[in-house]
Amino acid sequence: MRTDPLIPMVAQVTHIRTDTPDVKTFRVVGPDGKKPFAHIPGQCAMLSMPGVGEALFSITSSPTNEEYLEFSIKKCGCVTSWIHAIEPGQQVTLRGPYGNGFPVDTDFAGKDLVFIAGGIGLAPLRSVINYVRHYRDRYGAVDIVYGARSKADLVDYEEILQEWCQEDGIRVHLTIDNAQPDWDGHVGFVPNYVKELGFDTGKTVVMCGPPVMIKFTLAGLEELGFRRDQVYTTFELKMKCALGKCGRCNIGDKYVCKDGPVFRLDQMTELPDEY
Amino acid sequence: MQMNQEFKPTIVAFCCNWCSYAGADLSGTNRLQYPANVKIIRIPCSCRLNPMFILRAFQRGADGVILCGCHPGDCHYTTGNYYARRRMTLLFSLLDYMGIERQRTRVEWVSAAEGAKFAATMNDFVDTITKLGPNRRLEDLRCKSE
Amino acid sequence: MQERVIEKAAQLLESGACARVLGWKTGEFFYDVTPAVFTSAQQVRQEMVFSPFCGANLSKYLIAESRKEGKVGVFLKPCDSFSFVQLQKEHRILRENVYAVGVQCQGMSDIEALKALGLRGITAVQAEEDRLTVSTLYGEKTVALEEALSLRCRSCKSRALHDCDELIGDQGRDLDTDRFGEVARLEAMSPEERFAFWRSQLSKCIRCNACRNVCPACSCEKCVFDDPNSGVQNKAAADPFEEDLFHIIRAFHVAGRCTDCGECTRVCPQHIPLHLLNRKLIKDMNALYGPYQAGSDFDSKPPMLTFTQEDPEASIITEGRGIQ
Amino acid sequence: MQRIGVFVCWCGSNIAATVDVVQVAQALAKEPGVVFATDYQYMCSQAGQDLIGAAIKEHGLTGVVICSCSPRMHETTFRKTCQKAGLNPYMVEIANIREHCSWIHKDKPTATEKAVILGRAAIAKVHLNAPLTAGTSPVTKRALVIGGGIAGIQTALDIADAGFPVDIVEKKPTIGGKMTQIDKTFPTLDCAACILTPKMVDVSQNEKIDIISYAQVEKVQGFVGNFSVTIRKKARYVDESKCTGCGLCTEKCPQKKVPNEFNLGLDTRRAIYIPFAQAVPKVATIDPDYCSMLKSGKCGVCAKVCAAGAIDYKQQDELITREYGAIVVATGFEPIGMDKFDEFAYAQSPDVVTSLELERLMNAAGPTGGTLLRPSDGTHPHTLVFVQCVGSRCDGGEKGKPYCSKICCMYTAKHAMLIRDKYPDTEVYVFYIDVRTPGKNFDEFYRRAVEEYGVHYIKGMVGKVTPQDGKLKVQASDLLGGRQLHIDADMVVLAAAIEPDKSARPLATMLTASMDTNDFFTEAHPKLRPVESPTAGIFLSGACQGPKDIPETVAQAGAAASKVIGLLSKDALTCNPCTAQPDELKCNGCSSCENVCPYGAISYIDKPFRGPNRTTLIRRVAQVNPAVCQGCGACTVACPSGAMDLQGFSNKQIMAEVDAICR
Amino acid sequence: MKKWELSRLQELFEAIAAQEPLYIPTDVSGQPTFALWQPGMALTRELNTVRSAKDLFFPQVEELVKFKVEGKKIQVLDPQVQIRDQVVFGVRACDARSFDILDSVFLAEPADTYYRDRRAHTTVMTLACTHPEESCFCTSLGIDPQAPGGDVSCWIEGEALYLNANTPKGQALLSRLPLDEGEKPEADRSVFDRLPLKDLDLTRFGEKKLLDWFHSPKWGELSQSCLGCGTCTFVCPTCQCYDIRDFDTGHGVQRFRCWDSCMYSDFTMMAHGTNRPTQLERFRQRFMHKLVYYPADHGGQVGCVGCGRCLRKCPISMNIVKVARALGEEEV
Repeated sequence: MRTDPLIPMVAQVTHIRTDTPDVKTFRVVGPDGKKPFAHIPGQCAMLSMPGVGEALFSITSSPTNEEYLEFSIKKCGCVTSWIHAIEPGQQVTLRGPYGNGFPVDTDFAGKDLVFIAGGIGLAPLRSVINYVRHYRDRYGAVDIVYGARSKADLVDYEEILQEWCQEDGIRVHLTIDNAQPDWDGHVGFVPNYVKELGFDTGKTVVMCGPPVMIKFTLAGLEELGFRRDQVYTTFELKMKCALGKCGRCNIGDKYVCKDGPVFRLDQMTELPDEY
Repeated sequence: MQMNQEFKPTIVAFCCNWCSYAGADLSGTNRLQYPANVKIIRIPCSCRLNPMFILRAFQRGADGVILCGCHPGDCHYTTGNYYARRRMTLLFSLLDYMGIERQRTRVEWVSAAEGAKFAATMNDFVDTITKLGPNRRLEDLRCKSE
Repeated sequence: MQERVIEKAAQLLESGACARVLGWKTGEFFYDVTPAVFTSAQQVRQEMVFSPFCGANLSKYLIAESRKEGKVGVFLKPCDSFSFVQLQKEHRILRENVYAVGVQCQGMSDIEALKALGLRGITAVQAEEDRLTVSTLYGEKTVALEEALSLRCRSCKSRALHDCDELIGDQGRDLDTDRFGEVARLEAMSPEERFAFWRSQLSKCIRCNACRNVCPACSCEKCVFDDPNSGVQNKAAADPFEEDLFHIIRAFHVAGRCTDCGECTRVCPQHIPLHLLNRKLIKDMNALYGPYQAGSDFDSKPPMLTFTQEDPEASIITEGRGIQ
Repeated sequence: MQRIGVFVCWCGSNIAATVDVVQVAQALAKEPGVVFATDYQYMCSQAGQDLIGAAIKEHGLTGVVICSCSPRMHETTFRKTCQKAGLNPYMVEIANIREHCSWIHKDKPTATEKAVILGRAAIAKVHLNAPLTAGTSPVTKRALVIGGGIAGIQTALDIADAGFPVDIVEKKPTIGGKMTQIDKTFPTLDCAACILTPKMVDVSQNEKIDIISYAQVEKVQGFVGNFSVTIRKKARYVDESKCTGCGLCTEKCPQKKVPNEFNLGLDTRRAIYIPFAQAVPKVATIDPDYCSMLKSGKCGVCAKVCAAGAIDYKQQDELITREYGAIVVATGFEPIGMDKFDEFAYAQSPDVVTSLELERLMNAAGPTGGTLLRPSDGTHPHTLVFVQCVGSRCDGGEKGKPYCSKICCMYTAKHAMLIRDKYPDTEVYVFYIDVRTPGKNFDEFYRRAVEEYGVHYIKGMVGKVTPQDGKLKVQASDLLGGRQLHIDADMVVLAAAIEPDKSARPLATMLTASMDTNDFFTEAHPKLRPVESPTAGIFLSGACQGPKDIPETVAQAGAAASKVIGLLSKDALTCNPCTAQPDELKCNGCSSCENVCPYGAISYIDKPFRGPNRTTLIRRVAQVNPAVCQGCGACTVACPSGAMDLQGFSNKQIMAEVDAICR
Repeated sequence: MKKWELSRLQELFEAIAAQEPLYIPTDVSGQPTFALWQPGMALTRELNTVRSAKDLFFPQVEELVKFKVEGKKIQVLDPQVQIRDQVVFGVRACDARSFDILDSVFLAEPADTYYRDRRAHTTVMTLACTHPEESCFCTSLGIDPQAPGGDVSCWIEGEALYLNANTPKGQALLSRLPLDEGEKPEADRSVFDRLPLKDLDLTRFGEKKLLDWFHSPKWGELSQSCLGCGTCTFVCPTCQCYDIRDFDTGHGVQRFRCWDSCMYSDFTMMAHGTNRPTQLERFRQRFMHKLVYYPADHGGQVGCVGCGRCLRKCPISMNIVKVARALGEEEV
């Protein structure tokens, strides 16, 4: 059997959790029933169904999870629609991990962290958040700002309530776009909420969400006095090889799949804004 | 396909719902035999047949493709088969021009009452294709069974 | 001619009659002329060109250009004007936003024709009367203009300009060239020979889509071959079948709409005579359903969108009786 | 990914005898997406349907494949079954393993293999099915009956009786049809006019019925429940509302030499005429081919004598467009022309007549006042020869028709009997191939003709009739006697085959109703839906669907009426959801689809679309009216970009079937 | 240096082909292309092939892996790609340089094994140019068309073919061939000085900031008539973008890669849109990549080898030379 980075392994979906009407979280193990490979928070993997297609997803489980990988996937295209229709026991193919991941053991070490996520943007951050929770003593205070269109669209809501909110030193700030009857939390868009919360400018920000959210949140953070080199984000572009060869995710002299998907925002100012 | 095996062509018959599919039903009701190589796909009208479907069938391993529809003038939708007739005539002519065996494609008008004609047509078509041998000029090697 | 075209373009822009003008722009050499949108008279006078190498059919650009703000001027050669009419017939061009200037044409030259004469390293061409003086890295040579004529212009169907607001040069007439001779020659071959011919030609295809993207009839918002939902999307011919499929379906999709402008063959980097597929369909349609020239008028119904009760049966092909 | 259930029907032994149903179910269970597969003796039975319903619920099925008989048979049944179980009815696909498999193959392994492949194709298709919801369209509560013969009359009366307005379009100046020309009816021998004319009067007096006579259907648009029909009412040059039917004009008109079509040209009428005394509407009509006023502007006698001032030489054809919910075709029949039957000397001798002409010659209102006289010399005929099956049951069908005209045997028996009854001095010979008398009291009637009335029935065909010395030399064979016969007859009566009225073919095209090769309208189902055309909303009444005698015609007319009443009593109809749908993002707006749509279901709108970089592009895109679209799919192939697709038969669905079959 | 009589070229081919499959540029259906040599097959008289020599290592379509899917189970099957030793003759200096550029992409870790194996198994015999086309501009990229490189450099001078091994692989090949010794006479290089594009400078795009080039107003004008076809990409020796697609054969799934073009509208299309929505962005991407991005990442090496194929084949005659000139004007 030829071995090539483009040839995937077979993996199995063992558990499927429905998070929101269009997001499900899939638990994946290797053919031996064990975790397929180790990864760094923020890295991605290529999942595929032969005949349907291959797509890149960020790994949402923490590296500290020794049993399986998790992927939170929003239904939007061909591959994701297929994945949303499968049942536990379904095999898929998997290759990875890809990308640089977050600098959890370097830049983030000892820092106060602010995680800002919108919608499915929580998926790549969940891996870091749980990693940070696991090595709690290595990091300072943690704030999590998370917003979605409605309460039903909050991904990992149970985990947020049951675990994150219960932990000392972690402050969770949830918000939804519009008021609804069974919601007594904050209402409003994430960028405004961030400004309202007004974080200390010594903190390091990790951000992921739709482009509009990133754009306005960044503006808000700069208003608060944050520098771009304090803000990290992760990108999603069309990818085929994830090895920096097929050319799709090329922006400027960078390949998002290999040089990213995590970028510090000051690095991005040198790049064409084709993301 | 092994050499020592008798060649059993794969035939796709597109039948319009109103005449030819009913004709095929009648042929069944009357227990008129024709080879099992013929598989029928029901389409509402002969004018639903996209040339793409014919090429697709050849790609996927069909050795012959036949379109059956209502007789001209009898189309359930009045005019469908007239369009089908033009389309198929031109498509077949183009395929012939490209050197694809012209006998691999056929159009036959079969009414709901012509169960016997349906069976006879299929017998003849299967016979023609069997003599012609496997489709080699419009095949996709990837789709051939190992 | 060149002066009149440039002057007209400049005038259209200067007078404000047009916001932009579609024409051809000089290149690095004399022959690599690029279609371009000019927005100022100054730009026109500096960069615009109208030479025997302005073969590109500009009509397809009007699909997008006629939808932009302001009026667009365009220069159309006779064969381009057929496409212009055909595209209007298909509601693709907003005529009220177009000012069409017909340019009479005596046939366009083609660098490939010069190369076919064995000329290499061609650095300049001087046109005078009916001769071309070709300078190459390896010396100079004079050839008759006719020898440099583009392949498609050798079997030109018509020099009549259709639906133009203004003409530069005289109105031309339909020509009686042997347009279908090559098709007939292929038809006369045995099926095996035809199959070998088309295989040898289509196997050269690299699926660059130049033929499709240049074709005024292939102006779909989304081509079925690019559409992941069509079920036939493909990007490269992974099998000889897919080479055939693309060209058969393309020929079929433009049947009755193809004006025989010959752009497909002109742009094919592999010199596949793609026009022979389209011409076959045109020849058949003419023979079976009566003469029809796409883009020659606004009223006639394309043969694939109409019928008569007396149309011949497909069996004329499948039983080998042939098209009379 | 669908969750598909596969249900393989045995159809008793119809399928199970040739197809290993268990093996089919097992093989299909392995297909992707199949979560349940089973077989059962009769899937269409209540128990079978319950089984399907239970499986849908238990396994959460999103798609169902039934391997059974033709979808033309039970597709609707199974759709309803699934709908009851909460599944969208369009998530069902049928693999036809009976008509297309078990019934045509003998070898069990072969048939089983094919059944599996057909099942796979259905599974592949159902994977791509999408739930469809049928829309509704309103029903115009008015019916149109085309043809005012006994069939049309009966249908109209029955529909009107149920309270729905009806229009009858009749191409002749009067309703009544062929029955008005008939003298007596078999087997009761009662007078045709006596039973028909009261019905005609009923029609004219019924407030719900509007007779549009001397008119023809010109254009039909729309679809079931919503037809729009344009009727050309020909100018009769007489104001119908003013004409009292007094008939004075028809007596005063100087043009007397017009062949009288009512009497089949056996006598003449005037250029202005009322076809017969009991005509409905009883209104005069000017024959423009003969009227000198209309032809040369000279005359005007009728206008002068008309006290009501009803004559209007300037009258124009009138186009009436009306909306209808249902259309009944009752265009009836005509005897075939005799021009191809030279051997019977029809053209040479006036004494060779068709049976319908004989009806007129025996009718009290006919040209001879009911006395049977030879047309040539007005003498009393002594020897009559009846020739049966003239143009009926002709093999090859070049000269005549391949079918049996059904009514000839009985009316010939009637004619023979009446003649022998009235003129016992005559000898009557009937040459026949077979005498066919199925029907209540029919055979008794025929036997009476032979036994009581002494009609000579001879099995055999007449070879030649030669007019000679005022006689008709009839050369015939007696098959049972094995001899040649030579009869000197005074009259020869030809039982001409009947064929559909000539107006039927163009009408069928307008109605998009199908016809058989003989131009009889095709019924939706020969046994189960005999009075409906396959085209929804078009119903068949009388001989336009096939040869019929009067009682059958009346029965069918009533049946058609009841179907129409059933339709018109609905307030809205469910549309076929398998209609074409354009993907606006791919639509070029090129009008190819519109050009090929037979229903005019496609229109275009200019619509704004989001372009790149926050721009807005206005594009012309196609729109399909789902109530008008009938789902033929012509547009889907005409569309070069594949923007137009057909729901229920989408490109991808059909290609999936192709893939599955060719695998 | 080795020598072979030109008149006996077929014999040389025969000798090579007897050992390993040999590819030479020849005319197939009228078009010069690299094809497997068969007895009697002659070298094309054209300067260069329509498609570049990259096909030999990076074919337009290539099967990567097979899958078998049954129920919920997936099996990964070996594509059984057979890569054997082979020789390619007649590669021009420009194409030979393109291999370096392709190597920098495909051999970068993690290496593409399909490409790597083909490279490793191929002995490249280059052929020096003597009769350039007007569209040639390799010299302006520092390529010497008379010193074409590869494993073996070849020259045709007079009636002889001269061969010189540059690598051990090349030496091994030449040692297996019955070649004569000989010294190549000095070639006439004057024609290269007459090349119209000899003064073109494509290497100075590193001088300015990447974003300055990116935001040049020239892009709109340059891209306005681009048809968005893939001709330039597909004939380009250095374009290496690819797509990975699955094909369901009915018996299994073939995963293959095929050339793709950044000029295509669906290149970066995702379910919710594309980051290069118009032809301007796509057009810019292609030329920016060759002139700016690639050099920025590869020590100034330009992603173009000056073969001139795009000049000859673009349907609307837009090409890298015109782009560079236009951007250059901007700079001034």
